[in-house]
Amino acid sequence: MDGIHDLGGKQGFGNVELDASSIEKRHIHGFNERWHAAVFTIMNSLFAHGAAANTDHFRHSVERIDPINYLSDGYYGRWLGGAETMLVEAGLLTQDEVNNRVLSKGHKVAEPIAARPAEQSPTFAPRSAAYHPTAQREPLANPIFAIGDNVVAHSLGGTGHTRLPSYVRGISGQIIAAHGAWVFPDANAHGHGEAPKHLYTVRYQGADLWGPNAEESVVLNIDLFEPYLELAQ
Amino acid sequence: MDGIHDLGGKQGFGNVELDASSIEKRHIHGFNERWHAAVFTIMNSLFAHGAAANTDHFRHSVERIDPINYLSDGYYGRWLGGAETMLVEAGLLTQDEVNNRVLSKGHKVAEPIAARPAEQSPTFAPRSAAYHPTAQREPLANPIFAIGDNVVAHSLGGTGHTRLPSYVRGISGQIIAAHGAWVFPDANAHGHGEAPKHLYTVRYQGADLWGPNAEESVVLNIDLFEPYLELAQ
Amino acid sequence: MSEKSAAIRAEALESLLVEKGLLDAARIDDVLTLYNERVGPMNGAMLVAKAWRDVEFKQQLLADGTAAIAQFAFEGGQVDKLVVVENTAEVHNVVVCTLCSCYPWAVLGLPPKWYKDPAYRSRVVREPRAVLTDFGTHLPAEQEVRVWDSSAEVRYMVLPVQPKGWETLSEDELVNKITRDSMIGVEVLAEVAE
Amino acid sequence: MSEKSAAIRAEALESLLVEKGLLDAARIDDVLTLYNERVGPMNGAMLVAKAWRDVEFKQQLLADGTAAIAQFAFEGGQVDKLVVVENTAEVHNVVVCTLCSCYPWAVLGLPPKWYKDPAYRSRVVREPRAVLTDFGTHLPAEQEVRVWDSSAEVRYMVLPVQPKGWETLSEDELVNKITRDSMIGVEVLAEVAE
Repeated sequence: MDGIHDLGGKQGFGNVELDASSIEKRHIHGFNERWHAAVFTIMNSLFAHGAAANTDHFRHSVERIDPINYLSDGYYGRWLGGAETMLVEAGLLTQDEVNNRVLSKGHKVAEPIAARPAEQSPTFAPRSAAYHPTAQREPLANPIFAIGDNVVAHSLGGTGHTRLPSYVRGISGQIIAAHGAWVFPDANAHGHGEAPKHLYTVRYQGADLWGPNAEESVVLNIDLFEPYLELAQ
Repeated sequence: MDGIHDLGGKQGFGNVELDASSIEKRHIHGFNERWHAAVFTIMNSLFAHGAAANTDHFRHSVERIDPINYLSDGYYGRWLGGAETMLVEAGLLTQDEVNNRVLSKGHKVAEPIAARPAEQSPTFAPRSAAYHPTAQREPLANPIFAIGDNVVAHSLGGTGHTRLPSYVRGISGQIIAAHGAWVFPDANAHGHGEAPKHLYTVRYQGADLWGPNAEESVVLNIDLFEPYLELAQ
Repeated sequence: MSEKSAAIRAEALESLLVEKGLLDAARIDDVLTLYNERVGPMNGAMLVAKAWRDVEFKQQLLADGTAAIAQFAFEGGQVDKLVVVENTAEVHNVVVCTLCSCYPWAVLGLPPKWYKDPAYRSRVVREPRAVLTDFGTHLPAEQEVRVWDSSAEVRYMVLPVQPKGWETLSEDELVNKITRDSMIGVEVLAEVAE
Repeated sequence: MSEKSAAIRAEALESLLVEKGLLDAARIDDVLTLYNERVGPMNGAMLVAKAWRDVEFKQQLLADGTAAIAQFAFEGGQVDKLVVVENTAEVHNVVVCTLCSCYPWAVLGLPPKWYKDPAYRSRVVREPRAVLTDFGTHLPAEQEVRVWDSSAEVRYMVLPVQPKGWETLSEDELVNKITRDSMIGVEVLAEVAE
């Protein structure tokens, strides 16, 4: 979907706010807040209990958050919104249960919650018995493109999950790496199977992406799935 | 700029919320709130006192509002943010004056205000003595394109005001009307003069814009300035 | 920022500007009077009614909307050039401004809230048929939908199809029946069962 | 939603899930321990230090990062395939995920807040040189900037240039000096005057 999450190249978001590690140039790591870890663990439980069928399914739940919340809630707030959506859609919790518990914890009534656009909950096939340590798969076909090919990416349209950001669409780039076949997020997020597709790294020149005012000598590399691509004319 | 205001084709904003006039199918018009009219009048005063040099300059001040505020503040809230920016940038008010007065009116301290990205306030030439009832001007050159031409629009880049939305960029469309020469917003918003350019209506097919899942039999007409366009190959 | 917060903030700015002599508060009343009383969709409805009754005026309105409305000296601004687009059995037109909220104030008054909100502006260029169903408007699949995105200073107004049974109504009677939404293009006028 | 609101909302969801047997609260402590103690940028720093001292390991790391790190059995996930990109005098690499916040957890730990915020994600693909100045990093105009947008399951880590004067340091000493930001690519390591 062409959602608020597709931030690449957008303007008006101000300067980067550095964290202590960046400012003090030393290793500070781990969770800043216990509730961040709680959300992280809740997210793990979504997978354990089948509310999230896979990572692509979960990522799409985050993309579906109301745009204002997406920009306001922070990273773990967005995960929380996605988790609520998946738990309610899976029937493990009702929205009333969540809202009532939130109120009983002293939350303001008027606080906006993650929106849950009505979506037909897809049906996911049981996970394959085969153990897959990664999302890489045996290819179903030979790759169409080769390193050195000039390609252009186009949106597949629709309202679903995709990993093709808008800022590279319609621009000519060059394939610089081929990674074999990988689970295709556009299918996997919606219960249409893993449908493995070849994955390539495509290199774009900054001036092609951003026009005459682009910074000098900048290239952009991005990993794109074969169905997004066609040979440049 | 590729800002949050460039909403055409974005997904995830939910359904349209009808007003009473739409629901009751009768004429209800005018301002819903007195403060909307106050903001409207303040906006007029910006032009009277030179804080807003022209409509394009004012529109850009609204585009520069912080993205969360842009989505949250509503139409007159956005105008208010733009007006504050222009008054402060013109030196007619200081930010402290505005903030202190807001606090004295009982506003919460924590309330976010319209962001004012640092921008060098452009210098605008005094308005032409000639009376121009509209933004149409005598052309400085003959039109490059004609009705029936197939064209593609590309971003001019940069961070300034533009009237080329992202959703039509890189897509082939056909010119269906020519409107003569008009004040060029990309220049006029930034003190670079009126720089009149030819304006065309360009027609796009829905399927070209939105891919295989586009609604059937939809066309999109949009008015685009000549510098955005080149002949389609 | 909530409506309440914005109202307070507007009041703050208003009081500051009045004190500094940059704003005459009486002008706010003038603006209220102008848009509450004289500038509104009744102006566009009058044009539509006239076009339905006077074929010569209709031709002029469609050929050069700016010239056709000059005689009425509408107030309200925002119409440097007016283009009127005609709905027919084959074509349905609908108007938007995706980049801000451009709207033909002089003939339709101030735009409705939904016209300015992200939902309408984002969706109607991509899925106009779906958006129109939010308004209860269902178009036949074979009717072409033409969306007009008002990205420059040209302003668009839709000339709706006159419903069957309205031919005998006077122009004055029509003005109250021709809705704002039908002239934006999100509604198809129909005789309402009474 | 403010941080405070989100914290309350998270607490509500946690208590509900624990009651329903869908969440074991002890697992939250496990997650805290894992990412606060064992998974963090010290893992990536160890790889960089080793690469600087062992040319054969460096070649392996650059040729096939996934295989090169297999021996360390890092925990933390998010690295189906690791690609390590080398900074040189001619090329500076910087990593982002514009669509969400993909990050090589296993070698760098949890991503910093700024990596996940809209400012970094929106800007670094368009004006990486300007963004790097927010970090105090100024690149020579003649050095090519390569931005890597992690849009699939391949994860990227930058192998920074070893500053002059660090050649005599041990791998253990280096681990504390090689910053997280240098492995994301927003910082160029330099000997700090002490």
